Parts: sequence; C-alpha cells; structure tokens
Amino acid sequence: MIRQERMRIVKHQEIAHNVFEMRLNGQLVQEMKSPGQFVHIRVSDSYEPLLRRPISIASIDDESLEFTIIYRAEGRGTSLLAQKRMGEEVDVLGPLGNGFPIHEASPGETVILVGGGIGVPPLYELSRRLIEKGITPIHILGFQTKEVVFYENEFRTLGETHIVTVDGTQGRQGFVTTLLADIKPDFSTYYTCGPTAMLVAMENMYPDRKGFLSFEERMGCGIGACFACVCKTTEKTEVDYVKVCSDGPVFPAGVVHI
Amino acid sequence: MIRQERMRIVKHQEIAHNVFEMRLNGQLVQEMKSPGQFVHIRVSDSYEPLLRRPISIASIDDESLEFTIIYRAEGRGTSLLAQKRMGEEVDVLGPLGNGFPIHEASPGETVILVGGGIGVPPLYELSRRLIEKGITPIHILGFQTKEVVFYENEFRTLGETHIVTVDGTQGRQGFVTTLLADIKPDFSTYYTCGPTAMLVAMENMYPDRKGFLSFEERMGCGIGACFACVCKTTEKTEVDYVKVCSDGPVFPAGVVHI
Amino acid sequence: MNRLAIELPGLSLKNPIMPASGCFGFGKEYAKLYDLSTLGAIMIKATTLETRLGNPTPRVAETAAGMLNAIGLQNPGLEKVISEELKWLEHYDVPIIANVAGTLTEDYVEVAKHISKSKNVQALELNISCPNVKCGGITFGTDPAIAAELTAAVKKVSEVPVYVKLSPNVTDIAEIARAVEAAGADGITMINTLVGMRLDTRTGKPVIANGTGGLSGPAVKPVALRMVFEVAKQVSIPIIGMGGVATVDDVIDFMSAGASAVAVGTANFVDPFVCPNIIEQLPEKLDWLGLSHVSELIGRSHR
Amino acid sequence: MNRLAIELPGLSLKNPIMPASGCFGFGKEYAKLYDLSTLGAIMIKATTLETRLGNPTPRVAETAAGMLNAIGLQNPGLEKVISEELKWLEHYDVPIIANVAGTLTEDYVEVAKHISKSKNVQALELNISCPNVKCGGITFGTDPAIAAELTAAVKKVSEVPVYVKLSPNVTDIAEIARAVEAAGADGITMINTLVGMRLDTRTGKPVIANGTGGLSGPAVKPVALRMVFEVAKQVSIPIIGMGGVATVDDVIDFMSAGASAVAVGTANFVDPFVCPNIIEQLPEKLDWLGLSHVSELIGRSHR
Ligand SMILES: Cc1cc2nc3c(=O)[nH]c(=O)nc-3n(C[C@H](O)[C@H](O)[C@H](O)COP(=O)(O)OP(=O)(O)OC[C@H]3O[C@@H](n4cnc5c(N)ncnc54)[C@H](O)[C@@H]3O)c2cc1C
Ligand SMILES: Cc1cc2nc3c(=O)[nH]c(=O)nc-3n(C[C@H](O)[C@H](O)[C@H](O)COP(=O)(O)OP(=O)(O)OC[C@H]3O[C@@H](n4cnc5c(N)ncnc54)[C@H](O)[C@@H]3O)c2cc1C
Ligand SMILES: Cc1cc2nc3c(=O)[nH]c(=O)nc-3n(C[C@H](O)[C@H](O)[C@H](O)COP(=O)(O)O)c2cc1C
Ligand SMILES: Cc1cc2nc3c(=O)[nH]c(=O)nc-3n(C[C@H](O)[C@H](O)[C@H](O)COP(=O)(O)O)c2cc1C
Ligand code: FES
Ligand code: FES
Repeated sequence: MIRQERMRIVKHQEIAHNVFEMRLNGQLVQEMKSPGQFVHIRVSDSYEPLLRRPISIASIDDESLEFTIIYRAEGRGTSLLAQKRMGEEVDVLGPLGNGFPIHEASPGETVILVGGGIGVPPLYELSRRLIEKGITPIHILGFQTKEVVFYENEFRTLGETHIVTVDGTQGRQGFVTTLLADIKPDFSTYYTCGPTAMLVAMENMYPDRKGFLSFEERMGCGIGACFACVCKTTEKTEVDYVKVCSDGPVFPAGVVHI
Repeated sequence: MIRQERMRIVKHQEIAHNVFEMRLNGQLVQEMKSPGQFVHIRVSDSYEPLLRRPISIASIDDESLEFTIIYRAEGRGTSLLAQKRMGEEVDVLGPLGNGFPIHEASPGETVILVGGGIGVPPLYELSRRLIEKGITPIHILGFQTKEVVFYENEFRTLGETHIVTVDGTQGRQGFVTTLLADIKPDFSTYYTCGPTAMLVAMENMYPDRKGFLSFEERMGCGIGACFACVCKTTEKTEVDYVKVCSDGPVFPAGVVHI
Repeated sequence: MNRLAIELPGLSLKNPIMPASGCFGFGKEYAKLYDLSTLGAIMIKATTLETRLGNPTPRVAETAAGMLNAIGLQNPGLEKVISEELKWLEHYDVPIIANVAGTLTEDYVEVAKHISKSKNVQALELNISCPNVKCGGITFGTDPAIAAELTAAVKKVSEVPVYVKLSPNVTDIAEIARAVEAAGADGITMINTLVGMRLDTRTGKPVIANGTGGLSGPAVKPVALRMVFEVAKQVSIPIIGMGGVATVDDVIDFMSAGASAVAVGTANFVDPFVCPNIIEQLPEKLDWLGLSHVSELIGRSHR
Repeated sequence: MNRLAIELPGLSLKNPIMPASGCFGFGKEYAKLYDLSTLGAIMIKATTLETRLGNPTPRVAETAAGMLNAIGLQNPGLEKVISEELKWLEHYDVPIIANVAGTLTEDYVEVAKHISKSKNVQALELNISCPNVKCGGITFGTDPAIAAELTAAVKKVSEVPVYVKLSPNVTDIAEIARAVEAAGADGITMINTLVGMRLDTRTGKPVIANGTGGLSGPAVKPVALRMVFEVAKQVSIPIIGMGGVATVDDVIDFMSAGASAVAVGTANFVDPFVCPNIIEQLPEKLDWLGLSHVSELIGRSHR
C-alpha cells in the first residue's frame, strides 16, 4: 500500500562527489515489496521547489524499519535535500511503482545487473534479493569518472563486480556494453537501470535475452493519475502506452518504445 | 552604510509565547548607529517566501559585533525564521532607516518610553543609550496578555518600568494610555513604538509634548526605492509624503498623517 | 445540518472541495489512498470523442511555486470513459463533473450528448481553455462569440447542467463569462492554466516537448483569485474556483472572492491527501471565522 | 573586445543587465550600495506630467514566489524628474531609459517631448501597461489600434528611440507588438505585471488598498518567457525582456527566448546587489556555454 509519512533521517553522508546516501526510518518501510520500486520525496515545505522528487529504493531493512536512498545532488531540489541533517524529517510518499521481478530467474542461474550512474542504487537491493533466492548476480556498474563511483565494495561483497568509467579513471575505460563485449558473461537474465542511451544499448546487445529495464521520466503525481510520465509502447504489446510511475518504472525488454 | 551580510546566529530562544530573541554576529553591527533602526531579513533562500521581513534592532553590542532582534513568529516568514538553529546563517540587510533621536532630550531630564507588543524591542537599546547620556527613562510597556510579555526584568534593571496588559493578566489592566492617565509621569519627551492605534492615542494624549513615534508599513525594498511604504504627511510639514523605510521608521510627533 | 453542504445546479455537494480535472485521472489511483466518497465531487480528466495519446514527453516542468504541463488531453476516449471509468466510479457516492474537450463543435456536442447520460455524471465542464492542443481547446475560450455558440450547442444536447471552464489567457475574462452565461451556461469553472514556458538553460530549448505548457500551482493563485473576483461581480451563475489552491486558507480566499465551490489541482501531486485534509480542516476554520455555514463565505470580499 | 556589450536603438549597453522601472526609483538608493556605472542601463520610475502621490497603503503584498504592487505611479512629476533626478544621474556613466506614463495621449506626448531632451536619456519606455491606475496605463496596452496610435504620436515628438512596454494581460500579446512595431516603435520591453489579488483570509478583504495589484517576481517567469518567445518570432525590433529574473540563468533564458537585453525588477528587493552580481557572473556562464559573446545567446531557442 502507498503511504505518506514524515520519515526520520538516521544517516546522511556524501559517499562520492555530490552523491549522497540517506537512511530513513519509518512505518512506510513495511510496505516496500520489490527492489526497483521508488519513493517520491518532498524536499521542503516551501512551494519552491514545488514538486516531489522520484528516488529509487537502494536497500531495505524490515527489522529496523529503515531504508536507504542514494541520490546525486544536482538541481534545486536534490541540493536542498543534501542540506538536511540527521534527525530531521523528510516527507516521503511510497513505495511507488513495480520493481524488478525476482521470480523471473531460477535458483542456480547467473544473471547480470547492469547499472549506470544514479541508476546503480536499485540494483543493490535487487542483488541481495536474488542471492537470497540462490541466484548468482554479476554486477556491471558504469560511471562517468572515478570521483562519482560509489558502492563498489558493497557490491563486491555480494558477488562479481566490474566497474567501468567513461574516462577510464577507474576500472575498465568505456561503457558498460564495452565491458560486456569483453567478458562475454554467460547469463539467463539481465536487469538494468540507467540513462536511456544505456537501456537502448542493452536491448540492442541482447535482443533475444530475457531482460528488465528501469526507466526514468519527468513526473507529476508519481502514482498514475496525471499522465505526465507516459511512454509509447512497441507493437510487441497490446496496450498503446505505459506510465513509468505506476506501470513501471521496470518493464520487460522490448515493451517500451525507446 | 547599508550592508548585506550572512550573519551567524549565536543565540536563539523563545522568550514568550511565540516571541523569539535572536542574537546575530557579523561586521554589519559596526554600521548600526541609532536605536530604532531596523534590519531587513531574508528568512530563506527559497523564492517562497520571497520578500525580506523588517525587524527592529533591539540591542547592539559593538565589542562582540553582535546585535539582538526580538520578533513574533506569526506568519509564514517569521515562522520559518523561528525554526533556524544556532550556528546557522541569516541573510541580513541593514542597518536601515533613521532611529530615535537621543540628542532631543538633555541630561537630567526624564523621558517616557512607551511600547506596545512587538513595538517594545527597539525601546530597549534606546533606553540604554538615553541612560548613557544621563537621561532618566520611564518604561511603559503594553501587551495583549501575560503569555506574550517579555523583557520586563531587562527593562526594570534600566529603570522604572510599568507593565500593562489588555486582559489584566499581568500588571495594570488596560492600555498604555490608561496607565499614563493614572501615574501622570512628569517628562520632557516621549518615545513610542507599537500598533498605529497606540501611536494615535499617544499623539492625542500629549498634543503639545515633544514626541517621537516609530511607524510600521508594508515594505518592498526597505531602502527607499519602491514607494511601497509611503505615508501622507500633515500640513505641519512641507514635504507631502514620507517613506517609512528610509525617512523613518521614526518621525517626530505630528509629521505623519495618521 | 451539514455546515459544509453546497447546492449547485445539478450538484448536491457534501462539501465544496473537489479535485480539478486532469489532476486526479478518473479517481482510481487516489481511491487507493482514501475513500473518494468523502469528496464534494470529482472533475474527471478531459474526455474526447476518440482515444487520445497526448503529447510527447517531457510533458511537465517545474517552475517557481508552480509547474507547467502539456499532457495534451490524453484519455481513452468517450466509449471507454463511459463503459469503464464512469462505471467504476459508480462504486462511490460522489457526483462526477465530466470535463468535455474536442477539436470541433461537433466533437463537444457528441461527447456531451452521450456522457451526460451516464448515471453518476451530474454536470459537464466544457473545457474551452486547454492550452495544450494545437486546435480546439483554448481557441474556443478566447472569443466570446465562439464560446457562446459552443455553450449553446452543448446546452441543447446535455441532459445535465453545463459549466464552462474559462481560460485566463484573455484580455477580459468577465466578457467571456457574460457571453457563456447569456448562452445558457449553468455555471462557470475557472481558471484553467496560464500559457507558459521553461527553457533548458544549457541548450536554450524548451524543457517541455510541446514547447509551451500550462502554468498551475500556488504561483497562479493571485491571478486566479482576481479573475474569480471580477467574474463574480459580473455574472449571477455560480463559480467553481481554482488555481493554486493548496490549503484550507486558499479555499476560504476563493469563496470570499465569489466562488461557491473550489477545485484543487496541482496540490494533489504535492500532497495526495490534500483534498480530504482540507475538508477535515474546514469546520474549525469556520469556527475561527465565527461562521456557522461554509456558504456564508461566498462573496465576503464584495460585501 | 567586451563580450557583454550590446548595441540597441539609442543604447550602447556595457552589458545587457538593467534594473526595471519602478524597482529602482531614480537610482539614488542603490547608488549607496554600488556604482551605478556598472549597470547596462537604468529604467527609471514612471514619470508623469504632474506630481503623483500614488495609491493608499498597503501598496504591496507577498504571494507564492511573487509579490503584488499597486504603487500607483507615484513620482515627483516631469519637471522635478528632469531638473533633479535626471540631473543627479548625470554623475554616472550609464544610459537612462525614461519610463513615460500618463492618462491621456497628450500627457504621454508632453512628457516624451521634454524628457527625451535630457542629456542622459537615451531611450523612452512607453508604459502602456500599468495595471494600477484607474484610467490610462493599461487601457492603452490592451487595444492594438490605441497602442499604435499612442506610439506614433510619441514617436513624432521624441528625440530618442521609443520602446513600448507591453502588458501581459492580453489574449494576443504578439498582435499588440506587431501593431506598435508598425507604428514606428524602435523596440519592445516586456512584460509588465499580471493583474492579481491577495485577500486577508480572516476578513476576506483585499490586502492591497487598491484592491488588485500587479504580480511580479519568479512566479511570473514562465509566462514572461513564453511571451518574449512569441513576440520575438513575430517582430524584428529588439526586445528587452523581464519578468521574474533573479539569477544569471534567468538572463540566459530570456535572451535565448529572443530578448536582446534583460531587466531585473522585484529581485532587487530580495537582493539589492542582484544586478552587479549577475553582471559579474555572466562571463563565466558564457564560458560554460562555450560562447564568446553574450549576443550569441539571443534567440537560441528559435534556432
Ligand atoms: C523512477 C525514478 C527513479 C530515480 N531514482 C533515482 C535515484 O535513485 N537517485 C538519483 O540520484 N536520481 C534518481 N532519479 C532521478 C531523479 O528523480 C532526478 O535526478 C531528480 O528528480 C532531479 O531533481 P533536482 O531537484 O536535482 O533537479 P531539478 O532541475 O530541480 O528538477 C526539476 C524538475 O525536473 C524533474 N527531473 C529532473 N531530472 C529528472 C530525471 N532524471 N528524472 C525524472 N525527473 C527529473 C524533477 O523531479 C523536478 O520535477 C530517478 C528518477 C526516476 C523517474
Ligand atoms: C520598521 C519595522 C520594524 C519592525 N520591527 C519588528 C520587531 O522588532 N519585531 C517583530 O516581531 N515585528 C516587527 N515588525 C513587524 C514585522 O515586520 C512583521 O510582523 C513581519 O514582517 C510579518 O511577517 P510574517 O512572515 O510573520 O507574516 P506574513 O503574513 O508572511 O507576511 C506577509 C508580508 O506582509 C508583510 N507584513 C506583515 N505584517 C507586517 C507588519 N506588521 N509590518 C510590516 N510588514 C508586514 C511581511 O513583511 C511580508 O512581506 C516591524 C515592522 C516594521 C515595518
Ligand atoms: C497535469 C495537469 C493536467 C490537467 N488536465 C486538464 C484537463 O484535462 N482538463 C482541464 O479542463 N484542465 C486540466 N488541467 C487544469 C486544472 O484542472 C486546473 O484548472 C489548473 O491546473 C489550475 O488549478 P491548480 O493550480 O490547482 O492546478 C490540468 C492541470 C494539470 C496540472
Ligand atoms: C514595486 C513595483 C513598481 C513598479 N513600477 C513600475 C513603473 O512605474 N513603470 C513600469 O513600467 N513598470 C513598473 N513595474 C513593473 C516592473 O518594471 C516589471 O515590468 C515587472 O515587475 C516584472 O519584472 P520583475 O518580475 O522582475 O519584477 C513595477 C514593479 C514593481 C514590483
Ligand atoms: S507521474 Fe503522474 S501519471 Fe506518472
Ligand atoms: S519599502 Fe521600498 S520605499 Fe520603502
């Protein structure tokens, strides 16, 4: 069920250049089902900025009723969010949307989790859930440059992890697809989240493979009511459009027209 | 000289119901000349609320480069200001306007300082300056009710002090003028700041006495450029209007048409 | 007696609060958050004759205390709206105001004729003010004669009262209001969005794919309030006011200016519970103002 | 070469930044804060034939990301403005744009004739869009024919180029722009304020004594930007854009939309140093955009 709650900040730190990790505590965590879902955050009580900001759930801890988001302080809203201190409250609406399907891979199988920049966070909780099910994840994480790389160790502790940077300052130089072309991993399913260009590249690279992609679109309501986040679909599907916020943000490969 | 500075909050506490005392530190204090001047405060970096809030200077300490404001957290802006914590910075423009003239009273004389509600603060620094000059102040301070009375002791340490509350929950019941009618103080000059109704009552009560009144008006720029805070004048003056922000907020009795 | 009840042509409102068209879809999403029957009414998303897929994305952009949108009237079309959306809404005890849009007069007439027959549709809202479609929409809303013509044509076929939604993008909104009143409109809803634009500072190109969009949210409240005040002075049919409403105080203001009921749009995105929250706060606000019934607020500014 | 210099009819601007009329008085107050010669130009407070005492107070009210004002064109009148204000401004090396207002065409003509002779007045800004005076002002700005007539009449007597300041409170602002261009206007300045209102929630009465006021500030930027974009498409005379400008990014946006220079109004009240700050930040912004001269920004959105 979707809830709105003023959640308390129990941890907040810069983990890479302009990239922040925020841990929030509250009842809302009980509602979080699948990795890849997101929350819609109101960064201040002022009317400026006005709209909520969609941010993926990076990790969930049911026991402590805490969850983590990882975001880049970029524009007006996220910069304000970055100024919040521990102990302060944040207005959170969520969990929203449908996340990555775990059941689509079977125990024993190997899958690849491919993330780009601020698309990496949701893959962390996803990886943990897959491992719980006895599935082996390989992480391929792409970043612009060394300064903005985050969670490398966290992912390594979960399994095989490859870092790629566009400028080659850390890990392999190039894009996630460059690296995939090298290591040619053997896998059953791919899960990916990142810039649209990356999603396109993934679909083109593995046209016949089972894959799930998480999309980004500008949002209004975040719950499916305003038709702001609509994407056209391919002929592969009967519906002629989908809403990223409520039908997605995760869709099977080939559904969304990109 | 008028300056704009991000000043640091060195003290911030609620001293009466919804009434806050805030102490700020910065170079701007060096520019503060006369009691009754005010500062124009931007309560947040957001565009909402947009305008600065005019607040009187309640006390000045040149040595520590600190000054104090006392304000009522009422509407949107001052409520936000009330949430600021020690150590945070506040955008202050000032000092603005012309304060109460000290030289208008002579050493040895007795004067009355009559304040109403949030009009009381500027009288505190005024009283200290008058005393320095060997002038004896009598303080008549009016409030709505007990809960919102503040600085009583501070004023008592400076001299004779009378408290009046509209509902009689503290001190004499009634208005400042009610009390003045009782005690019939012998004085040379009156200085007053408070709601317009009170200023009118003072002018009517002491038509032939030398007096100085501090006015309030909605402001835009706060420095004399936008003509928002204009008041009509009486035939007693040659100018046909005055600006509260730059010609005032303090005017001699009889100048402003009220 | 219910201190919040308001009677308007075709509408018996439990309270004067309703979500504005396009900001609430057809209710399904918000029904997961609270009971829709608590609402005074629901203004559903614009319905057109045929299915519409709307404009390319991005369709929204944030502005100072506001937002721009260019959804482009995306909706499943008349048939599906009646057979699915309105049918589903029958589960709730809440009057529906059907927002009708189109390109030609015939479109409006056709949609109005059929949708006004739906059991729970108690009134129509003629959207002659959508700034986000190439033809139709706003073109009807900027010329008094054309607006009147369309109103009359729809009145002929509608089985429920017809409210006309005015565009603020005009020189004299009261003139349009008088024209549609004369043409038989039962009420007025106002305001729709102000045409605006946001540019990507780096590229210099519009953020919204459509180029321009409709401005809504707290930023427009002063303009909306002024227009409601002006129109209330010049027409005698009731007004449902909107434009930047986000708090119970905003509701008081719009009713004081002359609105008989108030719609909440953009604020639903900021706080999905804003409508029930305002409804809950209204009684204590009336106490604060020393009023016994919400209707006493209507037109206070003019007295 | 100065990468910020802009040449406009009558105006050689060191940079494209200038305070907007009415938000800077006649410069005296801001001269205490910084050197006025750093400004591209100064648009002085509206000048009328006779002294004007303006409207009763309150004259301003705050709104979400904006403010309302109803100053009522208070100014010392033509003679004093010329003999005192403009004379004093001669101390500074900055072109003055004189904002001219009035009630009848004759008033405008009389003021224009004399004020355009002042040594430092390099251009006139015809204020046909002030929403805060009973007659004159905005009435001239909402009818293309009347606007054109006034423009032609003033052009006949003015010794300097004439810019016409447009009102956003119209259905088709480009139509007015085309009309004044055809009538000989040398340039356009836009936008003036949107008519708005704020009510005291407790009393239900307007906060501003005048009832309505002109809305300005960040809230109106999307509307102003859209209008500049539209007008730039339809006229060939230069535009000085304004409406909610508070940052260097806002300046980039307005020039991208088609403005050749930008005026800053309300933001001066929020940050009295906003103009010099923006001027200082402009060069690095141009570097960021990879542009060598500020003029390259003009009309980027249209390319
Ligand atoms: C489903 C989803 C999950 C996301 N998860 C994350 C995450 O885990 N970490 C992270 O750093 N970012 C994430 N994003 C991107 C994040 O929403 C934007 O970076 C953020 O909204 C930008 O806001 P701002 O205040 O920094 O920028 P501003 O320029 O102030 O934003 C202005 C407006 O544009 C919208 N906007 C701007 N960029 C984007 C974008 N890329 N996607 C959607 N809306 C945008 C904002 O929401 C706001 O409404 C996610 C986006 C979506 C749709
Ligand atoms: C010269 C001067 C000195 C002042 N000194 C003090 C002081 O020392 N302590 C104190 O508590 N108050 C003082 N005030 C009053 C104070 O400025 C207002 O209470 C405050 O601006 C209200 O802002 P808000 O955010 O609480 O209300 P809001 O309703 O959010 O204000 C909305 C707008 O109206 C303006 N406004 C509202 N009330 C007033 C008012 N009474 N006077 C001027 N503008 C107003 C605000 O500045 C703002 O622009 C002074 C006013 C003036 C003119
Ligand atoms: C995303 C969005 C979609 C809208 N769609 C419609 C619509 O389909 N029909 C209509 O008449 N108005 C539509 N509107 C306008 C609103 O109904 C309302 O008139 C306007 O937003 C002002 O109210 P607000 O400031 O409370 O949002 C839409 C507004 C928004 C923000
Ligand atoms: C207090 C105030 C006074 C104004 N006076 C005038 C004026 O005398 N003449 C004029 O043409 N515009 C006047 N304006 C309008 C501004 O010049 C400008 O067009 C408008 O405020 C939009 O710009 P902004 O959002 O940057 O303030 C005034 C605006 C304000 C806020
Ligand atoms: S954001 Fe409103 S429908 Fe997706
Ligand atoms: S507030 Fe601008 S002149 Fe006084």
